Amino acid sequence: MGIESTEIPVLTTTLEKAVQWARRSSVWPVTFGLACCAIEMMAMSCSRYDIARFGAEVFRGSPRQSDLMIVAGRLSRKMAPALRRIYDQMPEPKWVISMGACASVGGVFDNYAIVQGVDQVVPVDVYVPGCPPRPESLIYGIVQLQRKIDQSKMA
Amino acid sequence: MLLFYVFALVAVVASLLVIAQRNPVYSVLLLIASFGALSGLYVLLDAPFAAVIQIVVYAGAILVLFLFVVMLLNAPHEDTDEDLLRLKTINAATSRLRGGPMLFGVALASLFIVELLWALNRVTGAGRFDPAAADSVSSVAAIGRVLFTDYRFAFEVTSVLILVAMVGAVVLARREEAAPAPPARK
Amino acid sequence: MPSLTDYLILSALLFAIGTAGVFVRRNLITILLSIEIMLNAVNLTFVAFGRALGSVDGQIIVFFVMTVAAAEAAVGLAIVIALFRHRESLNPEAFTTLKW
Amino acid sequence: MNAVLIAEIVILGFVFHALLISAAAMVWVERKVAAWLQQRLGPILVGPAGLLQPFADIIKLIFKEELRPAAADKWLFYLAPAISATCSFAAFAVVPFGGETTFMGLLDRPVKLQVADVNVAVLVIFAIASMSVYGIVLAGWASNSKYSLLGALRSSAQMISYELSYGMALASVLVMANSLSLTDIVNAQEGAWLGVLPRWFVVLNPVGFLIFFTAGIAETNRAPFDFPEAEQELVAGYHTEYSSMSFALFFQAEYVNMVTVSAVATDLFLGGWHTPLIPAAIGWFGFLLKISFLLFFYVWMRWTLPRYRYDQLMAFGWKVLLPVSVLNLLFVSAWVLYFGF
Amino acid sequence: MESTALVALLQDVDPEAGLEVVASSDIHPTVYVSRERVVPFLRQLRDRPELRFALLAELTAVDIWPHEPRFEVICILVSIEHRLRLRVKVRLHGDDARMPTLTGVWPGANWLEREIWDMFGVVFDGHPDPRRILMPEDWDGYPLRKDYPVQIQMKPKTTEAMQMTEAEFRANLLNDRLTRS
Amino acid sequence: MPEIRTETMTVNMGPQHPSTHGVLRLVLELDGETVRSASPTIGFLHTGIEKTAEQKKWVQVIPLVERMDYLSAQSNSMAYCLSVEKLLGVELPQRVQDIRVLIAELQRINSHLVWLGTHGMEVGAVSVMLYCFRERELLLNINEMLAGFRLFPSYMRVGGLREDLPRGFHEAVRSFADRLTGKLVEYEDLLTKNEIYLKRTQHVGIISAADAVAFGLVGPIARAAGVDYDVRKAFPYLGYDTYDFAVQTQTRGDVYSRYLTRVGEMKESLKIVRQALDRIAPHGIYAVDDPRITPPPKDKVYTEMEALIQHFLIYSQGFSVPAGEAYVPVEGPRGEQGFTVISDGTNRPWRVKSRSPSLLACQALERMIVGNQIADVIAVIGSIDVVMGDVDR
Repeated sequence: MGIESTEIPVLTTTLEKAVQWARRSSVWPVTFGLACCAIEMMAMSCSRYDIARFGAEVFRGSPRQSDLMIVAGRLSRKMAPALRRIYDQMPEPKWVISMGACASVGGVFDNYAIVQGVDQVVPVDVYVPGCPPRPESLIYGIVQLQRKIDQSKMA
Repeated sequence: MLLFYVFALVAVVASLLVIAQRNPVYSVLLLIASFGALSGLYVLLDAPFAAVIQIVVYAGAILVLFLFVVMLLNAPHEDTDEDLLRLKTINAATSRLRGGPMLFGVALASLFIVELLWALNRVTGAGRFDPAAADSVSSVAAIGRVLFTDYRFAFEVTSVLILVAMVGAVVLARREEAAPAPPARK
Repeated sequence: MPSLTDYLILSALLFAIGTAGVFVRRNLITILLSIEIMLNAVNLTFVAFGRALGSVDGQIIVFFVMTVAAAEAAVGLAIVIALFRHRESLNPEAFTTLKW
Repeated sequence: MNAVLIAEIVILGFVFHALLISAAAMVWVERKVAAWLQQRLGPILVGPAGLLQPFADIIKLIFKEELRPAAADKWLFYLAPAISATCSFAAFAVVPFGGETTFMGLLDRPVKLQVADVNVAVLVIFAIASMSVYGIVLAGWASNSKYSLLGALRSSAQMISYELSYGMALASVLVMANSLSLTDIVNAQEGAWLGVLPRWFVVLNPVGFLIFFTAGIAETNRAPFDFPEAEQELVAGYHTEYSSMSFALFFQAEYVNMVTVSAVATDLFLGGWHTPLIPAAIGWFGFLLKISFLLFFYVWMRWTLPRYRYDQLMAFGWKVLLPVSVLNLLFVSAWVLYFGF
Repeated sequence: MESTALVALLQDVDPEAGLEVVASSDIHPTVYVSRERVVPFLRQLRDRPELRFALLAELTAVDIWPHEPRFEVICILVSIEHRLRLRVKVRLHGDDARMPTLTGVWPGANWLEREIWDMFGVVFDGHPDPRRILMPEDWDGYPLRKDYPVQIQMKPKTTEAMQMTEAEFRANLLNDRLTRS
Repeated sequence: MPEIRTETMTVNMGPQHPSTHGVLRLVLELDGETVRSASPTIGFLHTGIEKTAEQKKWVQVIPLVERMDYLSAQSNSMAYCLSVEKLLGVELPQRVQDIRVLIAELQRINSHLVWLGTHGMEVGAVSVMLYCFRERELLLNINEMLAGFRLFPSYMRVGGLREDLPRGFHEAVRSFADRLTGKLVEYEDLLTKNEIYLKRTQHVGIISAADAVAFGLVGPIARAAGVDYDVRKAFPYLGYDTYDFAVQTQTRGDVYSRYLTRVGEMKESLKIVRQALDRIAPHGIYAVDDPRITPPPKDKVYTEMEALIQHFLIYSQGFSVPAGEAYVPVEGPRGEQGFTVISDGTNRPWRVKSRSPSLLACQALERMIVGNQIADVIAVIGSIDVVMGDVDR
């Protein structure tokens, strides 16, 4: 808090609030689907569930322009380096949602090929359970992420 | 008054940098700046049509073509290894083949300047611009009228030239029909 | 108000820079760019003289010069591409044979 | 400092901010219209009816980390978005958006609703349009990424090809209006035949309008000609490596370009601020209506049509659009010469 | 065609193929063929006008460890023309797990054989591209063998080797030096 | 004379790329925009399902195989059950067969809808995807009615189905069929005659009939090239020979032909769905009456000792399958699919191997895209309809 104390507190807090509001209102996911969950992720952006309501429908192909990585599906050991690389390419602040059982803990695939939880590779903010989770669950996950953003400090 | 010097300075400095740059992409960009300054000078000379055409033709077409070729060839640096070598042994005996034209070029350029300054000194107080003539040169209609009457032959010849150049460029840059390589099967 | 002389001096400077560029550089593309500088130096002279004489002929010559410059750039760059395909270099000294 | 000068400064500021706002509005409109076309709701939760969505996007982008790839060219990487943004704004400077007005008698002499009245305005627009390619080309080249480079090469080839048709379509209007000034061109379209059919150039020269609009879409890189950033092929095209503010600049330049092209099309072909049934005093309102219609058309196209393939686009530009535009120009010139306008 | 008639035809094709007919519980008549003769035999099956097994529907393997011969390679062939199906099997010993490649007969066998190599460690002699296909290239072991564990404990790799050629690396180095000096 | 050099550029497409359907990786060598060579790399989604299946009981494998090709989940589980039933030697009741046909055809429509949507999006017609997913939601509703799960209902069981059809099933399917008939016209309006779409897809990604068979690409891809082979007609199962439908074939083998084939297949599937619906009684037998594999009804479990024991055995140990090997081919949405199931006589499978049409399609990709433009690569990948879960398993 060293820097903030020298400034006008009202101003910094309002700015901080504004920025947090902007960040939570415009969470752009990177187009990154792995397996079955990706289909439900697509369904989430379509007419019935319409993630656009939250301003989060802008799926960007380039990780440089995205804020959120939804790890949708099982992560194989072969894919893990690529996933990490995409995460590294995203600019701060960035968030990760681990979608589905496989991404979170390996799911039913407790075997040699699958990484048992993406949190071994990238830090995860929100875990969404399900196999695959329904789009409602994923939307709920995004809402939880928005709450998390609200509570966090501006970097 | 001030504008003239600003534009002149930009034109000269940018042109110098064009030939001093190692990276052709920068050269092309600086040349755009230089041409932009020239276009400004044309405006000062009451020739807005020439100024805009300068931008459209040079910046908009010719230099895009240059940039396109530079990017296509993807050879941004000229002989980097050799240049490094040359930088290290700058005082050592550089190739005479290189030194010759270089010296000649610099000498020639200096000669041009000296000669021109001399010539200008002979004609003192040349051409103050007549403000009254401004309207007569800035009219696009006048340019068009003269271009399509007095210069119509030249105009037609130019169009033929363009056509020839176009065909020539296409023929030259066409890739020789190499036998299509069969898809590599591993 | 700058006089005609000022424009002519500027033009001479630009022309000299262009000349130097043609000889000093050993990259075909930069050489072509230098030629463009020279052409433009001449253009400036024409416009300045036209303004001084109150005639549009200067601008018309500029118009023609630009046309020629465009043609030159197109053909020149086509040659550069063709040469580069053969030698993978833009150094004019790489092209010493008359035939390959 | 007299009142007219103040008015002109006000107009300048107004245009600048109007363009900024219009870019934001277009983001909202695009997302909303896309949603409606796709039977969705679109943004509704960020601000009333999602109206604050573009602002959230912009603020978020400003406060994001700026990344520059290590292999990128430091200067050009940051210069490119600046060029793009500048060109998009600069072109609007010579576009008039209303007739002369004294602001209800506030001024002693009327001012034009326009930032700068240049007598070669049409050429200036053309020149700036031809400059805007540099932003994209440099972005692609400086990123040192292959997708970016492909996007940049595509865009430079595309813009060069379509500029010719664009110019020819402009020329056909110049011949009809016998002037290079946009104000004169608009004023030449005043009035109506039989009191209802407006004397717009689109009625007299529909082919020219179609060519101009098609080439305009290609110039602004919008679907179905959005090759430089074809998302499904080139990830994000020339701005693949851009993040944060510089990405926002490209984003904004795209929308401002759309607004500018629509405004120019309105001035050239749709009678500018002359609209039947709308009084001259609020001519700018008619102007706004026409622009909105064209912009809606842009968005509509994007969400409906598939994308062309790059070589097909070039073939279309050179083999169809260019000959048609030359013939159109010849025809219009002959008509004006022998029958008058 | 009845399966008995088909099998009789097969006997005809290549008497030296070591043909061994076994009972099958589905619509595929099943035959074992000796490893040495499998390629000419299958080529005959593909080309004979009365058979025309042009489609290799499935190529896989099974590990019956600890029995020997340990591996069985299974091909399922379909004759689209004559509406026939056939299963051809080859037995392979664990210490000599190799057989000739079928890519010359069906180009589509390429990746299927790579998968068998990847999963079982069966070598296909003469295969044009004998690399792993599903597992990372530096993987150790053949996962579908019965003596390979289902789970293994190891940290996931999060980095991969720089994908850069030597020339690019040198160019970068040079560039660095230029900008620093 | 030195070799004339053409400037090529190597582009790495994937594993994370907007249009590679998940995690396919393509290393393309480009000359300008033209593809000179392409080498697909797969395995980024290798899940080890076959290994895991060997550790599970027979019935526990069903959810696993549904997650292989996640767009044709019920088709997978049906093919698996058919193979196991073949080993067990059970004969299915007619009603079960009809329900399976119905569900398999619904799954085919489901898969083709996702295909049409993503393919449309990849050639730039974004709205098509939204429309297709809108109709697909109705199918997922039907899945939810069946078993309370959208994507993977696990409704198939060895020897029949998990439970009887829910109330309102017939009406739901019928209203879906009626609705889709109209909507298919809408999709065709957007694409079939669209000038840009034709330009993008005709004469692109061509594969000949002979090549398609040599690469094992039977299914919509081969049918688009003129191979008249459909497992439902050639080797009928589940009584498909009693249904009235036509095999869709085209002749040119390009992307557009595949589009026409699949759209035609959706219409034919709707026909089969209607016929099957007419045959199915709303309530009736839903599993084979075989005490080895089918658990007894709940009321018997509470009242009869044998039933209780049987229930306990099936749910604790599972059932055993006689030793042997079986492969029952079925026509999945992507072509012939089936499971090579090998049993050693115990209650767990010895080996479960899926024939994956997507793997073979990926393999033939190189053949289809070399010489085309980079934009065509996207169109071709879309048109062969690969599901990476099926490729890598």
